Amino acid sequence: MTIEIPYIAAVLKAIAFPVMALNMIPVLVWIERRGSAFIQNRIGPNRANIGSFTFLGLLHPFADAMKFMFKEPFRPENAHPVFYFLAPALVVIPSLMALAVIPIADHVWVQGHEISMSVTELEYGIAYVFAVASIGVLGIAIAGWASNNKYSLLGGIRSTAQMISYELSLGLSVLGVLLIFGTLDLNELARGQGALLWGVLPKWGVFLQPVGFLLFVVACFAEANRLPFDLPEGDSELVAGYHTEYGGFKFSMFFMGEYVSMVTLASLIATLFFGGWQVPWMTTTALDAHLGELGRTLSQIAAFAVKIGFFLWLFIWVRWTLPRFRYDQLMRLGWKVVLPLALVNILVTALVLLLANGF
Amino acid sequence: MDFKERIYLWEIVKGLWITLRHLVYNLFHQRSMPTLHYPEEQRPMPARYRGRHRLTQRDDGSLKCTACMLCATACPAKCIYIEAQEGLPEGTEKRPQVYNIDMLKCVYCSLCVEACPCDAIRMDTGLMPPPADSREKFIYRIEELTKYPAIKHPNPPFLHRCGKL
Amino acid sequence: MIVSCLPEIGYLHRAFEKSSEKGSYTEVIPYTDRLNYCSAMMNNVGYCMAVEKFFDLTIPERGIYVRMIVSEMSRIMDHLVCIGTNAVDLGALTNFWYFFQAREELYDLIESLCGARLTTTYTRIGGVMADLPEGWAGRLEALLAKLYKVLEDVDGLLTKNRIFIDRTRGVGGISAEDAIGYGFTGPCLRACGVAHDLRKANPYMFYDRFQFDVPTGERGDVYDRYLVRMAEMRQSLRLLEQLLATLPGGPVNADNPLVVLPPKEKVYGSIEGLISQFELIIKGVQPPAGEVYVATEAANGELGFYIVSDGTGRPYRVRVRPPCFPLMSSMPHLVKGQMLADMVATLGSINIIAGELDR
Amino acid sequence: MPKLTVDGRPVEVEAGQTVMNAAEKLGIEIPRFCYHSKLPVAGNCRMCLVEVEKMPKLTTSCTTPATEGMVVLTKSPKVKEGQKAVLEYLLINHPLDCPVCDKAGECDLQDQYFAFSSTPSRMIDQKVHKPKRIELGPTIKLDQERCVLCTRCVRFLEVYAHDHSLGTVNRGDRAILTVFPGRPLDNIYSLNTVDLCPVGALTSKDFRFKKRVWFLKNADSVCTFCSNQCSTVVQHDEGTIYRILPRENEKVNGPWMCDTGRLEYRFINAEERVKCPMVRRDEGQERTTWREAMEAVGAAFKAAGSRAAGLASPRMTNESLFAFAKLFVETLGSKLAGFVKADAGLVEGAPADDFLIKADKNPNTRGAEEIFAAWGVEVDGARSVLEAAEGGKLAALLVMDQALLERVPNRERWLKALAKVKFVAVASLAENELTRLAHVVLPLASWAEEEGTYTRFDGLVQRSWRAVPPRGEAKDALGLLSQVAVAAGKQALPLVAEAVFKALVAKVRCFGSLTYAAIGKQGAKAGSGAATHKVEIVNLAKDKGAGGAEARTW
Repeated sequence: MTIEIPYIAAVLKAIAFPVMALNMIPVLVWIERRGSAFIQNRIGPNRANIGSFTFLGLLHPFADAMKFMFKEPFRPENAHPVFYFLAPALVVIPSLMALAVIPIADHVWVQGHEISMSVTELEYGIAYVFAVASIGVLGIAIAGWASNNKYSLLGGIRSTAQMISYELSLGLSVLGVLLIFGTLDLNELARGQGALLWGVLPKWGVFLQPVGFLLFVVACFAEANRLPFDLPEGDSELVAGYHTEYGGFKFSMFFMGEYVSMVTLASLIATLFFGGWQVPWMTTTALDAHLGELGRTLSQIAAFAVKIGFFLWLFIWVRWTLPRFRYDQLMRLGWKVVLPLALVNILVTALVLLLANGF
Repeated sequence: MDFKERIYLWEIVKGLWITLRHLVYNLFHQRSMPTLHYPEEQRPMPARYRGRHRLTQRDDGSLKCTACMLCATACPAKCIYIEAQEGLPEGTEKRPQVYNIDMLKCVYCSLCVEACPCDAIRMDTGLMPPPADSREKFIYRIEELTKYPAIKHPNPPFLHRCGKL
Repeated sequence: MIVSCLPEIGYLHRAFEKSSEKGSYTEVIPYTDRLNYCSAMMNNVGYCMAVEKFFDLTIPERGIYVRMIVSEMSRIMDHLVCIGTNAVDLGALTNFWYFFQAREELYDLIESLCGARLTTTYTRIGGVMADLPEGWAGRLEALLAKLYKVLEDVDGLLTKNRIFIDRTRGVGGISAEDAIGYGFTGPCLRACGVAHDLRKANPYMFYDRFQFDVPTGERGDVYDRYLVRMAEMRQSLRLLEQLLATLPGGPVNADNPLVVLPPKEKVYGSIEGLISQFELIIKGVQPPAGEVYVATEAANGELGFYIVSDGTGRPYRVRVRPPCFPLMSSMPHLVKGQMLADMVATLGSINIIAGELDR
Repeated sequence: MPKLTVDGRPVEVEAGQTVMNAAEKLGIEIPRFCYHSKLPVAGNCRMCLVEVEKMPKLTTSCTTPATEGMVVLTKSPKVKEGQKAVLEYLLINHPLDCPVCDKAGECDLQDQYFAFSSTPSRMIDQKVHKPKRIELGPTIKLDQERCVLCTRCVRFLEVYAHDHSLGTVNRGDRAILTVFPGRPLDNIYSLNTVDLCPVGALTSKDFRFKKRVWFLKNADSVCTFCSNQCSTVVQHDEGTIYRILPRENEKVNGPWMCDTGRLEYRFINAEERVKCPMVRRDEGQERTTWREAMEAVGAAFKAAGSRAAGLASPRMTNESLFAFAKLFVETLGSKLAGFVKADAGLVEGAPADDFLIKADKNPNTRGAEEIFAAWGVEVDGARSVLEAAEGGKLAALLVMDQALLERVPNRERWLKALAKVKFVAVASLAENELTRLAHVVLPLASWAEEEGTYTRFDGLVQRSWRAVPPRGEAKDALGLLSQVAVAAGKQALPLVAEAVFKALVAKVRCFGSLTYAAIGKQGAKAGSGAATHKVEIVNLAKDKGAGGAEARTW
């Protein structure tokens, strides 16, 4: 019995992508800690070592992971016996699922089969991402409620309201891009951005939709619960909010969920507004001609990595620069600024497209 | 708030620029960062550092302390306990039999050093008292108090009162 | 929304005032370190000035200069902590590190001056524990330039940042009348627009000889307090520059053998010195019977020491007028009708130091 | 009666008084070293210099008689200069001994230098060195360097102790205080010289280096070593007594005290004291709790009924004696009670002199006799107790003092008699023959650990304050007696000394209408009414010292 190539590829991708995403977490944690340290004139963690090698402190996240795993999995006395354990999974699984449709390079051909460089390719990819990502909020809300702690509950409620508010803006702010490229498929979107704009600039979403880009980034920060929008945690007000009562591996799952959704959102920004896997000024065909298929794919993956790397760094960088919003201010920003702007943006985009393409 | 402040972005970018500047500077000047790699690297204690107490000794090894109790009197924490005894025939008339400092009570104010009329107690070891696992171990007796040398020996008595140290 | 608020104080009550009656006048000095431990030097200075008032002591010029230098340094250190921690409460951690690094360097100077960082016990009745060490003034001068830069950095990160302004403007505000009614002093009063500064209003030491301004705010809210503190640090730096430029030579301790311990070489070398040492340690300084009140402008406001002497070597009564207490008592007024997150900002901005609040 | 002005203030003094006395009358302080109000004037320290108008030079106020119209200045610049010069002169050769000197803290030289001079040293030469740490006798060490040659000690010994062993020899900076070779200073009053010494030249061997004087706390008390009852100050710190000093009381001892009385505190600090109750079991005495001990005592006394007896001690306070008598006469209804006063023969042989030491070594014999008489206890109650014991008629006996056997010549008879008693409880400070014989030993507080009054042989009632808390589980006599009453199923006795004293005054007529306030620190005699109850003061009227001390004028 021969198993067909596409199936093998699907299985491999389904394993490799989440593993890759999860493996980014320690690196991100390391960047977060060392980066913040250097921003703050500190050295940051650099003590964990194997033998006498500290690998610039890279071992700390691993040491932390080990520690998390060996902690006692306890439940506070009055926490809900089921949902308390369910909530972390509800956070981490959707954020991993959302990654499934992110393409990291153009299609490759293996023995005559066209294989996409994402776990799966969906025509409605972006809608899938939003749909799945919004399940994550359930996890946080449940975590807040199931902990049976007023701070956690407040954190959970805040988080729910915040996510709902910004998910709207998140969706609306990308509509412009989607209008322009006329597709929901992320791979198609990336491919569409390979052309040149006025012969100079890459035809990236950010140049076509600068306002949409800004709004999207803001909404991303809010979605990821990162400063300046980290109100669900708000350590000075809510003593860590929804995960106050969590420790050990369950806590690390929230942690992973946050970082994986950062990766997802960074990939989304890159894909929607920065051409995804596109190497600027080099189309797939051109690269194929010069580097061969493997070289082309690798350079596209590299380009994609650089792009999401930058946005991940932006998440971290902003966190160590800005103060936190107040809850009402966050809501005001979401409903009164971001949302109307996104709507106007869509309107203007649609009008321009209408005018340009004729009725 | 003017427009630049109103739209958030301008100031955010400015802030990002400031943090980036620090990051880049620190990346390339890691040695100039204020952090010390503590156990390997230790901060040189200033000459006036009020560290662990030390009972000074004469050249023959006998304590300079005469158990006059001025330190115990001046101590705001009352952490010094002294018992006197008759001195040796060749030495001073009086000497301490017991000289205990309860490091858990001590507030490191150095009033004892200031009170001492014999230059017998100093806080110039540049050391902090190490942790211990029982209260008794924090009561330093004569043996512990004469164990460590000064960071700068000989350290002229209280020269810093006139600014020379 | 905060409907009502009840400050509960006393968790750091150490019976400072009662303990002071137990020992000699000199033995109180280490206790004063523990009042406002962020600016211990100023407490030392204030207390010693109060005791000296009993004797009509003339402190040599250099002694007063040294006291002013350490006071202004302490003011800067205190404001650095206040603003730094306030910013942390608002989620901006980096400012805290910048400020604390500057504070550390100031502490290094304090440490080389008196041998301890926090619990200074530096002043003595009739002068100070020790003159400035060699090269100390130069080190401080070099540090001043650095401090300006740090202030600039934090200024850049916070002052015009809209998120920060949103979080602080109009938050925890109080009118000038109410502030005076509550007994506000210091930066919190000046933030309401009342230019009351004991250094100007009732010049002590040599504050009338130097140029400095009293910065004021308008609305008395968290933002104005922040601005006033930032401006005050600059004024303190200005004062320090002038002080260092005109630092005279000479002794630092008053020439009064009934109050000031004799120099150590006299104690070791002459019976007269030895007797004075014994008398002063056994009996302590013995102010004439009476009562004094001396108020100084500490970092947080008017720090007053009211001392009753019965003519013996022990204070009959020591009463501290802590700047924090009226500030804390106004908390319900300040936060009523505001949001929970504002509580954090307000509490941070009035700089409650529990050591001083509870005494 | 010359009238003069001192520092501009007029004052009138009796003829023969000095300028110093005149200033003292006005409350003006003049520094001095050699002058002491109870000693002959020497005028050798020159510290008390004052300026007298029309006198060319400063003059010593302690030797200058006050005369009519004198104008004296004690604080003029000239006087101050003179004082500074004298102090500087005294300090030239004074060793740097404050750290090792026991006097530091109560040293006249320190205090007066600080108060009247505090100018820095100008001495650049080597100081003159003299012998130090000289054993002057069994009680005192001498440091000749510290001595300022005021000769107070010499004068005291000559005048009061009739002892000429101390003296100064040589001149100038070689002058020293010393004793004759081979003739140590061995006098029962020698420690008074330590008090008198304005510097630390003479130090008490007993107190030497034990404690710094500024840590000591004072409690006014009364010496219980003999019936002279010197007023004392008990100096203690943290529950330990360090020394006993005389307290000035014109009616009793002036400012003096004998060495024996000063050293009497040591048994109070002693480790051998009985610290917890003990019960005799088969194999000897065992430690026990108060509850258990009192159960045994109570059972015995309940069973004994009127066959219970008690022996008090003339060392007890009036209040305790009163409570004791009340316990036996009123509460227990036993007529068999008394106190054991020192036997006449013993008193005859005891050391005594014409100054402060009396032969009767019990402080409160008179008080005991008065109180017991008021309760109708026969004066020789102890003999009845002894006889009853010998006859085996006693079922329970409470002895309030372990020193009982020290006061009787017929010890063997007492021991034999007590062995026949069914149950003996001894309230005791230390263990001895008597406690070994007891069925129950109860720890008793010492005189320094309880409050109360004592009646001196001449009727003077003096108060003593509690200095230190009782050692271990010891109880003061009032508390102990009350416990006995409760254990015997009777009502508790009052525990507060002042309340007991009020009841005492009401019951015992010879106390007149005394109150604690009236007694005060100097003691008081009951009014003439007290004399109506005539009590023969055993053997003391014959004591040759009794009249002598009274007759002496200070």
